[in-house]
Amino acid sequence: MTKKFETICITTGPTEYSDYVTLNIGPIHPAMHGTLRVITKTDGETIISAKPEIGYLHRGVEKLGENLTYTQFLPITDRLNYCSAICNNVAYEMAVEKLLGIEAPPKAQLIRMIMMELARIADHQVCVGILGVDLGALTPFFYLILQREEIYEIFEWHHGARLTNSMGAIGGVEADLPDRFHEKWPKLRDSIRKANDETDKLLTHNRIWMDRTIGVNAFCGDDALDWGFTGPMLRACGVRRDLRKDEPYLMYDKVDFDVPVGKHGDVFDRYMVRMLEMEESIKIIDQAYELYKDFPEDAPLMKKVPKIIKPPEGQIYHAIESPNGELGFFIKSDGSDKPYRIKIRPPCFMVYQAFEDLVKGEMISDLIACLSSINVIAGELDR
Amino acid sequence: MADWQIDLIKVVFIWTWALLIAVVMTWVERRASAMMQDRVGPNRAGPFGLLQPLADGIKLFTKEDIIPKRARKILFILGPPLFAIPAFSTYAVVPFGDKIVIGGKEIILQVSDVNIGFLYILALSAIAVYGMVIGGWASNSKYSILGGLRATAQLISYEIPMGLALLTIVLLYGTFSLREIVLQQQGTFLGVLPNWGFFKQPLGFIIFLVAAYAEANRVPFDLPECESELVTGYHTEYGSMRLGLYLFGEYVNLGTLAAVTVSLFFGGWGLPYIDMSKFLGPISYGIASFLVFFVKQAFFLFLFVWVRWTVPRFRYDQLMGLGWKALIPLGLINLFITALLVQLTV
Amino acid sequence: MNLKERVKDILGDDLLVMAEFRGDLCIEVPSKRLTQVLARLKEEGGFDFLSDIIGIDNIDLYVKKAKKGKKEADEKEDVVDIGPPPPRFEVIYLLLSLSTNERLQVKVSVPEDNLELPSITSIWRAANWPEREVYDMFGIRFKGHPNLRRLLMWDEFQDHPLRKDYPLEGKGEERHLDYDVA
Amino acid sequence: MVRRPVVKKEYSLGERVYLVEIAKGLGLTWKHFVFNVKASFRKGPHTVPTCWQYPEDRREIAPIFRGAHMLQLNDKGQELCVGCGMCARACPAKCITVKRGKPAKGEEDKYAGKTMCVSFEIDILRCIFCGLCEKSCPKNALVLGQDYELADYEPEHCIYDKDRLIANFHRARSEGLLKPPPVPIPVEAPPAKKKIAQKGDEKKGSSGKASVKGGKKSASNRKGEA
Repeated sequence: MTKKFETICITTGPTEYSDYVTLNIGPIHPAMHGTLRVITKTDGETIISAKPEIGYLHRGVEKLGENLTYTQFLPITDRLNYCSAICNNVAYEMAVEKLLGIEAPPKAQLIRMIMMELARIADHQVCVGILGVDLGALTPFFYLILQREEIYEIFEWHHGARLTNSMGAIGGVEADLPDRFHEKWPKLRDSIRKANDETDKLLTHNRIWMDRTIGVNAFCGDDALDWGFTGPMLRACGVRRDLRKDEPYLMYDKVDFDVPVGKHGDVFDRYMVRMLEMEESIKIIDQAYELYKDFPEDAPLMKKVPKIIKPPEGQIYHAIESPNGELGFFIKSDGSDKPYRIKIRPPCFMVYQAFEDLVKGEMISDLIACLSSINVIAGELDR
Repeated sequence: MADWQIDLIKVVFIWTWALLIAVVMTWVERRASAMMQDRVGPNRAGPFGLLQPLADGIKLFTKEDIIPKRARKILFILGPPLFAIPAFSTYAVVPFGDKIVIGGKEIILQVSDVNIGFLYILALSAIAVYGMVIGGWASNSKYSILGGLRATAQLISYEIPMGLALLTIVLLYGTFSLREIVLQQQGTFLGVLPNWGFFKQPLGFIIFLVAAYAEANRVPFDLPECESELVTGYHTEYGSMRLGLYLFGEYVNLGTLAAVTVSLFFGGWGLPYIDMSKFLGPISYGIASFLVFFVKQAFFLFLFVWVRWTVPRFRYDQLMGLGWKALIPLGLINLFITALLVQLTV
Repeated sequence: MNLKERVKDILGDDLLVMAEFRGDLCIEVPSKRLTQVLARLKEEGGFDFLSDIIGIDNIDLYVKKAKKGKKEADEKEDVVDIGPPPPRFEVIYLLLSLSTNERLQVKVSVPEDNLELPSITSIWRAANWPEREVYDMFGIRFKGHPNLRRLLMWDEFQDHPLRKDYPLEGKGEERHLDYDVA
Repeated sequence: MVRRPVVKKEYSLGERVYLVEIAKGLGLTWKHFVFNVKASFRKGPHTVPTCWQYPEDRREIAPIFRGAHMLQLNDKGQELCVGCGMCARACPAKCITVKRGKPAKGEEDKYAGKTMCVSFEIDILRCIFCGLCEKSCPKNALVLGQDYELADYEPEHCIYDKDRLIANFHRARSEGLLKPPPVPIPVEAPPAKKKIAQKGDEKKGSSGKASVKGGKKSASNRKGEA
């Protein structure tokens, strides 16, 4: 039990002679999003090995889940991927609904879809913006973040919070689409497209950007599957897999959209996949909004669920396509009002474990680019 | 007035000018970048936030001065001044105006018209690298030393294309003195174009400008301090006014490079097509020529800021590749052609 | 052929229990045959994607059952047999078939006196960190794992926090970093 | 060793020479620069689109925003809270403590219900502003207001007692920032076959009033008032 495993520590003073430099990047470093740490061994600027250390933001979310009721756990899910909290909320709500054997009313499903796609746009905007910042182009970040603010305003008027949304409840959503959405969406759609265009103009065809991203930590599709990649990371590698298409949930089977796919899995493809996905999300919102308009104003938004939720004994796993990939909730219930075990399958956990393979042989600058393009969110990585 | 007194006044003037440019540049950098990024930027200290650099200066001065325990103390202290002083000194050979006649005495608006002004510029820009390397080495931090190493390699590599670009100018005008070069750039050639180095040497200008960006460590060549990779590179461990000197030296450096660019490629103080000395009095002509020079310099200073907030940065190997594989061959070809043309026309 | 029959076909005797809940199929296999079963599911069943590995501590389930049994016994004034305690831990492998989009939960039991399972990192490299996490949180060792260190907790941490007997607010452990402050 | 797909870099001529695309980029930033410089000379506090000059210039906060808590009074000035402690039970952060009591003799008309809360404390430092307390409140007494400036120098000041919560309400009322009354959300009738049926007494709680959030309608009402 008490067997000590090899511990990694920073050694100072005389050490054995080595051709390589150990460079400890993080946990406090401007490019380490949140609190990540990578211990790299470099030969000059080339990376010989890179060992990610995680757990600096470990808050015991799963243990907390075992001690909170089903309703109380909902706000905790906000704190997983804080860039797109709504996706976590909906994923959790849908998992519990599956456990209960119910399904949200169709209008609520459409509202969830619209909000989730907005959250996906916001998440991708942050990811692309940060990728630019880490590669030295600060300006696109601000063009993108301005649009994110507008999206957050819609969130605020829908359920009262901007970042930690806690949207909806188990069984549906609690509010209809706000007036703000009806007013803003046509304008917002154009301004999002404009911001994306500007980012595209500043970056995509710029030779410096192309050199920095094309061919940088390219990854094979079957390797990616072996490592458990999902989401944009996998699609950039050329594998067409999107849970919205493959295992349709909510009403994604009723809308028409493409799944952008890359080719080489390099940073450029990941960037392009994310940029194109934003466009697809806009398309989805438009179609979902059209569907939404068919419902009367007093169409049900909630399924009738008891105030104290006590699902029957059993275990389920439910996954949705979050902006980073497959976000799954495994819930085992013992029939009481608290989940017996909650396991979250965060998308970037699986991607980040392949980090050494992704960056080996590349340079320090590429490590930073790789990290930003994965979009590792410490909150969901460490839980 | 004795000559030395005049010289002293000129030195004080040029120093104040250099400092002022650096101070204002910190403000311009912030405000202009903010405007380019749909932000507002610092606007609380004074009107339009103009006193922001002052506030920054006070902050830097009053901050605790920390020297890391395992740092090489003497070198650590020596680093920032070594970086800032050469930047200031380069101004000595820059002709910032034509001449001014006060009390019958003709004063040349240049601290010293050395006949090897060129070599002086190159030599001093080479010294500036010591400031970075020493600072990076003495900090005893891996990020710092990586920044220092990058700085060395980058500055040494980009001095060559810069030198090559300058050589074409020397070939063209046949002198090492900056004042002579500026004088020769007045007037027009081919009837239409101003007689500027930029029109005679467009390729040389581009090479020089790129090399100047690299020498000044600006985006897209800011690898030595590369915020997202090396924290802040060679001055990671510095704080208080030592850091201030590094930051300040960078802007002084920008001013110098802009001034050199103007003198070599854009006709210095002269206006194209117009000879100001004909219709201006001796004193007002001196002032006007300085203002013309300043406007041109200001444009290049703004260009530094403008480019910085538009492009991403290079990777280390790409930077080296650009320097050695693109700029140096181009510079050599340019030099060869210029030499040929000069030989044929003379 | 539906999923159930296919799984039955592929596994044969290795299939101990098969249960379905809300459309999620869960099978139990003997822990000794785990690697072979998973390899066969990957090769023959088309379950070529490992989604996640989940550890579960079953002790509270048994405690609850025992309490309920005792209550019943008190009411009936009779002995109620609640059976022997189940193996304390179980580990669930979430598999996914990319071609048919079917998911399968493969469960193995791990008794408390033998906290060891074969590592499946040779089948899916994706099992690397999830196995480390299960080790970290439950103390189940994975034989053959290339780098079985703690993942989320620090290396000197003694307990396994997701076990049910670990208190929610911790035991007051602190991480002491031995920084060289010479 | 890591396998890496070979990526062929196919650049067009314009991309190859750097300068064309950089010039395009410079044009774009220049456009923004000119626009914003013009905007910053306009009169008014909020001219450059992104930035709110915070202390003077404030964003419009949604009426359903989840900010600082307040304990509401009804139109007669009676306290609505009956001290039932539902909020304390619903709180995932366990930051609410409520003590229930009976109003003293002669003070009954200060309270809307038969019981009242003797003390009501919210630890704002623990609170995660999820709004579950608000949703669980049967009397709509505890709501989350629009105040978001909650920083303080002393941790003790961050424990809001009953007086402070009522003071919050008074302030919000004087500023016209009260939360709109909850709108019942349309709930779908349960299907005939109900799998989740547990015990009879739990079904009672699940009527439409479970929600507090103002929807579309209430939001527009709020705007009209302001």
